[in-house]
Amino acid sequence: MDEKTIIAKRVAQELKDGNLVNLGIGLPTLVTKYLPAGIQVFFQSENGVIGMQPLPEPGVAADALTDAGGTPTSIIPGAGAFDSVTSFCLIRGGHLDVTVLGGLQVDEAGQLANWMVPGKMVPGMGGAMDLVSGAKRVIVAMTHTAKGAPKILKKCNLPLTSVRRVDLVVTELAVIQPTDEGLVLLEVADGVTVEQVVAATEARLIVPATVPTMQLAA
Amino acid sequence: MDEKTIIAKRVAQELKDGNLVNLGIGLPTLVTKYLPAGIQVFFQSENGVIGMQPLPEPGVAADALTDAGGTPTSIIPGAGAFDSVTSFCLIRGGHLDVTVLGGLQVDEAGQLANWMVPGKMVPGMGGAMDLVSGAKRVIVAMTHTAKGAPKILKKCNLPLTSVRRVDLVVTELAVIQPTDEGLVLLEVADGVTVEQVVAATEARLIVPATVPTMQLAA
Amino acid sequence: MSKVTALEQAVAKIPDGATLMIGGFMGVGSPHRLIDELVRQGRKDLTIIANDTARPGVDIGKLIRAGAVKRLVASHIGLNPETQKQMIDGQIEVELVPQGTLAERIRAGGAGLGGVLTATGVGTTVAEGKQTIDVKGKTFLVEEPLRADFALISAWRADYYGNLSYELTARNFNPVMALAADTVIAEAGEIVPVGLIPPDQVETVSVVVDHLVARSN
Amino acid sequence: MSKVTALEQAVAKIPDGATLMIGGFMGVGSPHRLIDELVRQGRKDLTIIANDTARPGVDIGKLIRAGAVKRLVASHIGLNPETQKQMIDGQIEVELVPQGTLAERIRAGGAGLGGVLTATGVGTTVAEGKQTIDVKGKTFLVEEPLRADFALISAWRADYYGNLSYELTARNFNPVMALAADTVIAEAGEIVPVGLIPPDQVETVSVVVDHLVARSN
Repeated sequence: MDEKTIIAKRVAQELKDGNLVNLGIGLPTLVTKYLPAGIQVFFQSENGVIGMQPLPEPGVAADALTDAGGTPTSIIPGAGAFDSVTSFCLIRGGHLDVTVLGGLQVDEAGQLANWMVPGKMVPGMGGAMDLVSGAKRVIVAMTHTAKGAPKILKKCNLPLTSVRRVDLVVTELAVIQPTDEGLVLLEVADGVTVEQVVAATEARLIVPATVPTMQLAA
Repeated sequence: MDEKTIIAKRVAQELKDGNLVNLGIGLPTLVTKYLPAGIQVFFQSENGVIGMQPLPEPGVAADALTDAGGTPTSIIPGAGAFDSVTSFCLIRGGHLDVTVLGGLQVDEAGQLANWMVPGKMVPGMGGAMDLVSGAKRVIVAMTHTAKGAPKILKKCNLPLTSVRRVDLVVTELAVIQPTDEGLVLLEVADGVTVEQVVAATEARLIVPATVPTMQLAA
Repeated sequence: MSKVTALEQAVAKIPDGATLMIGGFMGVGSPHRLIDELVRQGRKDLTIIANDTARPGVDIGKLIRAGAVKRLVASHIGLNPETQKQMIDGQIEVELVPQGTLAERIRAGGAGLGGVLTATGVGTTVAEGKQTIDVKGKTFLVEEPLRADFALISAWRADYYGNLSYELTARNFNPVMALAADTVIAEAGEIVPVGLIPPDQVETVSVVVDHLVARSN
Repeated sequence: MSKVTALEQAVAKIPDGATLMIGGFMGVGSPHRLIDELVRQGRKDLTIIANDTARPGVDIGKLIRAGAVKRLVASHIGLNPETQKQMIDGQIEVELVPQGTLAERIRAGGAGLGGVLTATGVGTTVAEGKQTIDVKGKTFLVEEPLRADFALISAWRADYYGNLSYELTARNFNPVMALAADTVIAEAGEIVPVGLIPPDQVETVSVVVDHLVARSN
């Protein structure tokens, strides 16, 4: 199983029946493929729709129905469309149960940086700052390291997305929960040791006596 | 011609082609009957519609289409409906060309009091405070006196509706324009002398050398 | 995932002393059945946030007449002398709020905003006791957000998920209140199969609605 | 009272140096014809307020490539490296605004509100140089309203008065921008007789629209 699949499958387990969920562009969108059976999750796309789902077949793309990256998408029966103002009322107002976002860095305070690398890459924050400020639960889905360098640091050195502490970090190596005491190692991936996770992490990890292995469907 | 008809006919002359206009409950609603020929005015009802007009015939009232007093109304082709938030975006945001409101008192500063008499009558301000704060032009349509007592005073002694200076006051006796210098007597009604208007007014009136007579259609 | 709930059960979730937002404007677009059931169940000490209290004994006026209301936040009570009398007699505490400010305060509560900056009310009795702030050289009142334990709203059509559409001036405060309460109970004139309301005509999205009651049995 | 205006004439009203709001989200729901005509007429020194600049050479990206933009207020330029390059090279001044804050600032400009109180951005670089205010013990940024000389928007259907309806995710910033500019120029896929758009499906009311251009000739 490749890195992205591990992350997407593990994140999918966090979604509950009836949840309103926003998925960031890129890795997080893979999550839709691995939803647990028998639950109904409503996906919001920040550009103005609840009930988004991937295009079911070729040839049915429409100019006026796309995801936040501009890619044609489709909707479930019972979907609702709205403008950008309403979209962010839902996001900022605490109506969103879960947001799943990519990350450049997360630190011991559980703070996330994911919107710019000064002087190099200035994509802008898009909806990320509102999503992190407003969602009931913020899950960061990212690779544990970038070109071998840890992304989970003592202190973020890139500009923060929000001062709000995120709720869960899922990587291909581990599941980590930011708490008042610091980052708690909740799970390690199959075949990965606690020592390997600690070695790939700059931040101090709180390691419980037993750390279970991620349980993923095949 | 009775007092109310004089006032309504004179106010109607202030409305221009294409204007968006809000009419307060009571006397101001009479204005719709006397619009100049050949102009199209869009009437907003604060409870959520632009394009309101009186019911054209008995038997076509609908529960879901009423004016701000709860009375069944009808709409022109090209009407638009919206919620209370949007209604007041239009009002507060300067999209309303004219509002015509009733008044309890107007003073030398051109300030209006029209929403309560402490201890006696507490109707509440409804939309009046937003209308006076936000409309491009505020016209007060009221009788010149109440039980013989002047309503145009040196200083309002009832709670103000807004500190904004209104643009025009139309009574059955006169048309008065609040300005930086004070209240200017623009017109007197047919058969009314300047002296009669001054006698019925507590506030100081600025009286130009010639004061024309209101010109009203029969 | 149907949200349809029996009238009695839905209203039984509301305890005495609760804060309720109730949609409607002079009774138009109010959840009449939910109001009647609140009265029937004898609920009391309620705080009501609504545009108005309609007319005596009508619509929200039924709650006033029943003595169920302890506190009222509204923009206009001019057409209900019973509310004015209870206010002057000290039976009901009434906070009068300019209508546009009321709409925005409810919106701020639902949109996660810290408050509303408005020029409406500056220099009037409405400004008493409130923070002001200068932005670009102009003074604005800081009006605080409003939220409620329950929103009782009325829609024209619903689907079973709870997507709602409204009709003309019966819309008024209903959509904004649906975003500003912990629990949303909607009364609908018609409940239709999921998928029947075109997405562009969904004005309240299903995810914010908790319980759905049909207007008639 | 038809608002229909020829494309060339409508766009000719926009002077060099003007501030424009342009609807759309990654090119979806943008006024493509108006943008093309701005480029054709060689407009320059524009300030653009928009969610994004789409992709290189596409939609608003055409204005970027043409060097027509002096200043940009947007939430996301990640999919247009040309915009990022012009920003880093100092050719365009870019103000990046969180998307929800951008929407609310435009809304405040159109709704006559003094600003937006939001927790989004508190403690980040977005907060630099901005007023904050405490409401009920929580700190919020005071974000100022945005207005423009012109709003260039795109609708699905219009009637001749200028009532507009939108379609799905092509709606995005169009309705809010229609309220926040001195002059509103709308491009519509279809212009239908007055009365054909049901009042409940009018999302932008005619009175705020100044000029109407058909999407195709």
